[in-house]
Amino acid sequence: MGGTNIELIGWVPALPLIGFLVQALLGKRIVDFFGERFGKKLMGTLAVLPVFAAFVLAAGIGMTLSEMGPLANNQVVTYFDWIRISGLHVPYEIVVDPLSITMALVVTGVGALIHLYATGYMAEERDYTRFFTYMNLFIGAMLILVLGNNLALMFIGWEGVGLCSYLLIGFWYKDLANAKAANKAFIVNRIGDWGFMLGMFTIVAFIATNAERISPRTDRLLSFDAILPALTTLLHDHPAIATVIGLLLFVGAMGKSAQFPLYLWLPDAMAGPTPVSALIHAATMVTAGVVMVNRMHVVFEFSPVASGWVAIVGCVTAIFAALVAFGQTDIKKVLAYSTVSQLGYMFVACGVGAYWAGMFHVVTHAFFKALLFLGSGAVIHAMAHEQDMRWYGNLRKYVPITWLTMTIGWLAIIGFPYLFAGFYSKEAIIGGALGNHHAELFGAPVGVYTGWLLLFGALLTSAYMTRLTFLTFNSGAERWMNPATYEEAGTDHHPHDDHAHAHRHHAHHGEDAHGFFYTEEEMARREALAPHDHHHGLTVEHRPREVSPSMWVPLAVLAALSTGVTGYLMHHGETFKHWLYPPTTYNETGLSMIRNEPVVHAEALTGHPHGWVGSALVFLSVGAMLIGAIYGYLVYFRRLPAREGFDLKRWSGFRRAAREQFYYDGFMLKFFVTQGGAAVGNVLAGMDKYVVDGVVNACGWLASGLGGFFRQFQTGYVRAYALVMLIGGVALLVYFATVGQGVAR
Amino acid sequence: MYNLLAQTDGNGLAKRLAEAFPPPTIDWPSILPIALVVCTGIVALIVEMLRPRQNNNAIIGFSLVGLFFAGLSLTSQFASPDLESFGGMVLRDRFSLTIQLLVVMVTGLTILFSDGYLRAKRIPFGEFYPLVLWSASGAMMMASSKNLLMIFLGIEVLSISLYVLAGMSKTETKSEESALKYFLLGAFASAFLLYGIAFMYGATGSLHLDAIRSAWNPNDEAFRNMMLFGMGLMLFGLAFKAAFVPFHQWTPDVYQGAPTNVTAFMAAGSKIGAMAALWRLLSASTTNVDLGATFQSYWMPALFWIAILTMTVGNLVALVQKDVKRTLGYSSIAHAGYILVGILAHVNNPEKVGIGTTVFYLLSYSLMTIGAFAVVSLTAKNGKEGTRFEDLHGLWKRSPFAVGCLIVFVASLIGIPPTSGFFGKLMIFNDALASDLMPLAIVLAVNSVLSVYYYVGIAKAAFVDAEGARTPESAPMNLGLAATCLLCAGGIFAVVILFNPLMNWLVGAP
Amino acid sequence: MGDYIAIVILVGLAAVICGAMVSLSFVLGPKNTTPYKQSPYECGVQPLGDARERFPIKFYLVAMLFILFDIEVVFLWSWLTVFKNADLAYQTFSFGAVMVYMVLWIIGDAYVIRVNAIDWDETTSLHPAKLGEPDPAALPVTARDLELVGGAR
Amino acid sequence: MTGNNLADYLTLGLLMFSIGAVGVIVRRNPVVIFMCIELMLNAVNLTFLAFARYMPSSAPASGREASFMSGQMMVIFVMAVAAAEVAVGLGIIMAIYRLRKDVDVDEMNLMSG
Repeated sequence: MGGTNIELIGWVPALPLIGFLVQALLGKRIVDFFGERFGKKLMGTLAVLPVFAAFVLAAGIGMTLSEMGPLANNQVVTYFDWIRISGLHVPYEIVVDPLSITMALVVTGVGALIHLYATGYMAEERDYTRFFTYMNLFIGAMLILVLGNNLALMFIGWEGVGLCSYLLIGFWYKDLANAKAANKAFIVNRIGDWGFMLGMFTIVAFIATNAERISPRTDRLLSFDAILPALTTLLHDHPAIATVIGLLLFVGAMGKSAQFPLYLWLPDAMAGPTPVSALIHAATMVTAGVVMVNRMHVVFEFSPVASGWVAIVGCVTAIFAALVAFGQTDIKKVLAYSTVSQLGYMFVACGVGAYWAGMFHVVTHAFFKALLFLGSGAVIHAMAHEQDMRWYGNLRKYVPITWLTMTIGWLAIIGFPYLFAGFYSKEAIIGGALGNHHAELFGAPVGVYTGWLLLFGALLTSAYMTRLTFLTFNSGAERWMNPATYEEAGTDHHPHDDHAHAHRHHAHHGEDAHGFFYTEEEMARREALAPHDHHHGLTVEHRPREVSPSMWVPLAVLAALSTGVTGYLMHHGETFKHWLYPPTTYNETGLSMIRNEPVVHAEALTGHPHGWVGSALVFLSVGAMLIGAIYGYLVYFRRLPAREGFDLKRWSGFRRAAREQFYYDGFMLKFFVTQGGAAVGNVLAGMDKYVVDGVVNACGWLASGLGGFFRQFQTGYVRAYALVMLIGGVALLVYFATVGQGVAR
Repeated sequence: MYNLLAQTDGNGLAKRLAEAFPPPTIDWPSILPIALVVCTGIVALIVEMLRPRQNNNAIIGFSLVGLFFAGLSLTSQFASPDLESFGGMVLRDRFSLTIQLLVVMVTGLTILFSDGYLRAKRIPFGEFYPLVLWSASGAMMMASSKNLLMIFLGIEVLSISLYVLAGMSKTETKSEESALKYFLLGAFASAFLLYGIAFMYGATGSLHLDAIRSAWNPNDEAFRNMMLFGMGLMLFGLAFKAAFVPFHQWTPDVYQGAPTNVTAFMAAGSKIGAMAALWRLLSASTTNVDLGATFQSYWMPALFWIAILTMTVGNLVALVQKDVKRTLGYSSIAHAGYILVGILAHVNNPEKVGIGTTVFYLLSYSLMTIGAFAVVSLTAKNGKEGTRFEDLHGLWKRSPFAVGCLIVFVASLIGIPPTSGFFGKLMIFNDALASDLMPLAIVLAVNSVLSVYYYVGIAKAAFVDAEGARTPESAPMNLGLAATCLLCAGGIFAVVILFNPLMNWLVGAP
Repeated sequence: MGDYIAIVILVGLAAVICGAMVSLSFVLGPKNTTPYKQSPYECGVQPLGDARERFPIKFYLVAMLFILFDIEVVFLWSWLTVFKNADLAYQTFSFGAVMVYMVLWIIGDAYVIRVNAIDWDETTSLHPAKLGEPDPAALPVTARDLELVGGAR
Repeated sequence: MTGNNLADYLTLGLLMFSIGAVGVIVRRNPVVIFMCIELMLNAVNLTFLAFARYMPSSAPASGREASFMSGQMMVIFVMAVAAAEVAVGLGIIMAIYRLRKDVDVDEMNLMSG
């Protein structure tokens, strides 16, 4: 296995794409041909196989790579030229290095598991093959994103995954909420793409203008192996440029990875099928931003300012999303906000220079968050598609396997010491932040502050995750059976009424943003028509049953991956860190002889601050975890406040605010998306406000005015046209006779 | 001088003529594509003649097969050397082969989606297919000769068929009116073109374009002025075909009135031919500085301004349109301006800037234009057709596939990466900078921002829901139309993904 | 050769003058149209009958076909003058060429006859649909149809 | 042919051409407009023939086979093309006449703006 040829890497993205073609072209026919049941089984297998094969191949290549040693494990496989215009050369090339292979393994591995899960979860879906068409296409695009060796290929993958996410969120496009969520995702992501593209162009322009200073001269102005050394050489004396490029790229990352100002598409994206949420909106696509920052970390290392902003944005996102998660009652929404919060952790790691810790958390988070999502999917499946936790309770009796696996996921995400994977990565991040000397803003070591804030974030995390677990699996009675014991909001009515209420509530609440293609009235009408409680069968007599093996087997595997074994293996002896950033490739002066990348600060790399903090770090994080867990246990299991006669109403204000994301979402939507009728126009409006602040609008007025003016000459009379032509011809001749010798060389 | 009439004896004259016309060198392959297209048209006509007023599947089949073989014979000659045969009337070089290939592709795409539309419009005459094929042969002629006689004949073969096609829908006053406008103005313009050719012939003593360079002598007043006069009038005629401002006014009216499939062919095929002829003329009328003032130093400034005008006016007027076909007509004017910038960049600095940009832009332009018109043609049903924006409303519910493709075409027309439209504009921009035409590059950039508004408007119209029953139910999606949309939309991405191999194949290694 | 310069100046002059005249009259001239002005023979004489019905439209058909045959003759004549005493190679080649030309021509004529384009009786000439009379298959015409066909501004 | 010099023919051609162009713009009947266009084409033919007849041996001919007599050739082709245009144009005019019993080009501006 270790002898796998690196050249085969091309097949890793190719296989899922082939699967995509098979699903797209043959899918429906095959299902019709073999009949519903067998046809679906066949197509499901055909959907899982290529992803799994890609995983095996990637694993083999990874082994080959690990045998190569730190000095050689950075290969580029070039296939053929793509663009070769004057001064710019972009070939099709794949980079095989620890970073790309790690991501490829995560994408294909977790992807294969989730595909397997989806074969069961989507079993009774009518457009079975359409679903897997999109899923395979997504895997292919994501692999292009992580494997491509130049920014252009990365951008193609970037757009591709965006498209698939858009299609899959809107998969049940009959349902209005999904269509609208899909459109919000589309709109917000355009803003991110704009940042990415500007960053890309800036890099090209910057290198092209200082081309004479880099050696060897190259016109591959987008290829990582060419531009990273070039940037290393050039950015030394252009820190400002480094900041600009860094911030622009980070805007792109913010869009894709749902960071604070632009996070608001991710929670709504939960409208899609649960496997999609697990694969795209938890495990892989949303981490693309982190991967990109890791890939381009040279830029950020030269700009403490950009790094500082990355850290701050990440930290704000982490805390904010964690607070919002308290207000959510929809189980998938809670997980969505926890995803946003965890992504914040990763960006803090990147901001403070502990890039490897960010990737570490990407990997572990992929495992346990996919696990949690799939588990929640199993619960929703078992509870007749009721997603409101307030109607769960005591489910561990009914769905033991799901309960067991999700408990592991819970322990992993709250960072239960040493036994679970989350602990290692989170501790590495917090340590890296506390020990940071890299990110600086106005002279202040923002990294350290973010470190302390993240400790508080860990507390919050463990609190709301405990809430989720207990509300769902423990906490005494089965609430959907006797609505009287409705615990959180104090009111008691049947799920359906409450559901309706929730929807009435949604109507004025921002998260149901305006749809891409709808005008206001249109929206209102569809609100009336749209089937709100589609597949909504939760009744008092309901008895949940455990899900089929094709669904719990992936759960078990992911649970195994989320245990401390993974974390220990990757963390012990700093294996993972040295796999990503081999220390031997750095010399004392900070610049590497081999990869020509600047060294990150030793403390940041070790992820262990010195002094008392360093020694107390474990206790600090464990303490935070315990406080949060105990709080959750007391409040949501023992119901301490209720027993002590504590007035819950006093907290309802915070809860409502949190449920509405502290009114941020609604504000943003009113401000950007709601304007104008159809949302293509909205994209424009939002862009205008973002980019050029209405100047474009003014130009628009002027332009249409001029257009109206020129339009008057279009009288519709043949003779008038002939006259204009004649005048034009005469003018041409006169111009020839008089002017001349003008432009030409 | 030749004193022909002095010879009273007719035989003697005939003898001299016969000596003067030896049987020319024949190279059949170089005219095979055109011959194939023409003969396909004739076969189609005969089929229509033998079984009129029946379904056109046989004709369509013949036409597509013929076009396929024409394309085959074109690609098979890519390797063969440049050659001028038939007494300097037919030229085979890479440019002519590529342009002819584009024309063949465009014709095929048009024919593919025409049948359903013609049925929906209740004008299913077989004559459409032979006419469009002959029109295509005219465009191919324009590209494959450096002789003004052939170029003129090409233009006329192209135009005369198009006059008929524009008036094909005989029950529609709009269609007939557009035909008459197109015909009168076209004849008017070709008269000017001919007058220009006459003077160029008088100055150079030959109808061959290569004679221009050898005849240019800036110090001889008479010759210089005659050549300038001829050049100006020829530009008049070609600018009409290519719809440059101020010779553009026929475009929106004709595009709006003509049947939509004819409009699609007009917008793509006729423009390709005109651009090819213009490219031949301009690149043949450049001279070196060693004689003194160069020829291009006289006409380049005028074309410089024409390019600016064409881009700007096209986009500005498109902003205030109410009719989709009209808007697309104006947008095609703007795109003609972009292409002119590419040609000027090449002419201004042939060493640095090759033909690649022009060819690529023409390719991507025809893909997205034909696709857009194909989607618009969905609004026809029961012999009626409404092409105002509100007639597109609700299309996304009736045929989401078509609208999905429409999004791609619009994105490409705007120039959003990673579509081919973006790359085309990027290349033109790049070339304009490379051959120090900075102002044109800036105007181009500004215009592509301007154009966003009305393009987005088109896409938006398809998504707004149909209010009331004012709109005719759109025709059902038929196979040909779906194939056209798929080919165009797929092509828009394919030409980007396979950029370099494609360009190497089309125009040879850079 | 120097005398060309006069031509060129004259050409420029004439072009400018024509352009100026026409454009000025078109731009400056008042455009109020009265039915009296609309009437043909704008020399004050009351027109007799409708000026547009000069002669039956079917004469145009004959005229068109006549012109086409006329042109055919031009080509054949200019070819034959050379053909009749040129050498064999030229004769064979040009004969082939002209035959191709003639074949195309005959196909065209056959088509014209086939669709009865030269049928003197207008009622039976051409298929109704090709004459623009509404296709029997077409639906009854409504106001919306008229708007669509005639096109609103 | 004796006595007259090239300038006379060119002037005549130019005048015919200008008259035709002006006629196209001032007349309202498409048939007459097209007759004016025919006049322009005939002016072109005259110019061609004049040039061909007076083509001086000193003219910088490119020396290609096609350059000899090409003026006369051009004239024949122009005539052919003009005939074809007449045919098509009359056809279109007939169609319009059948449609609206009226062929005034100033009545035809359904499409404008």
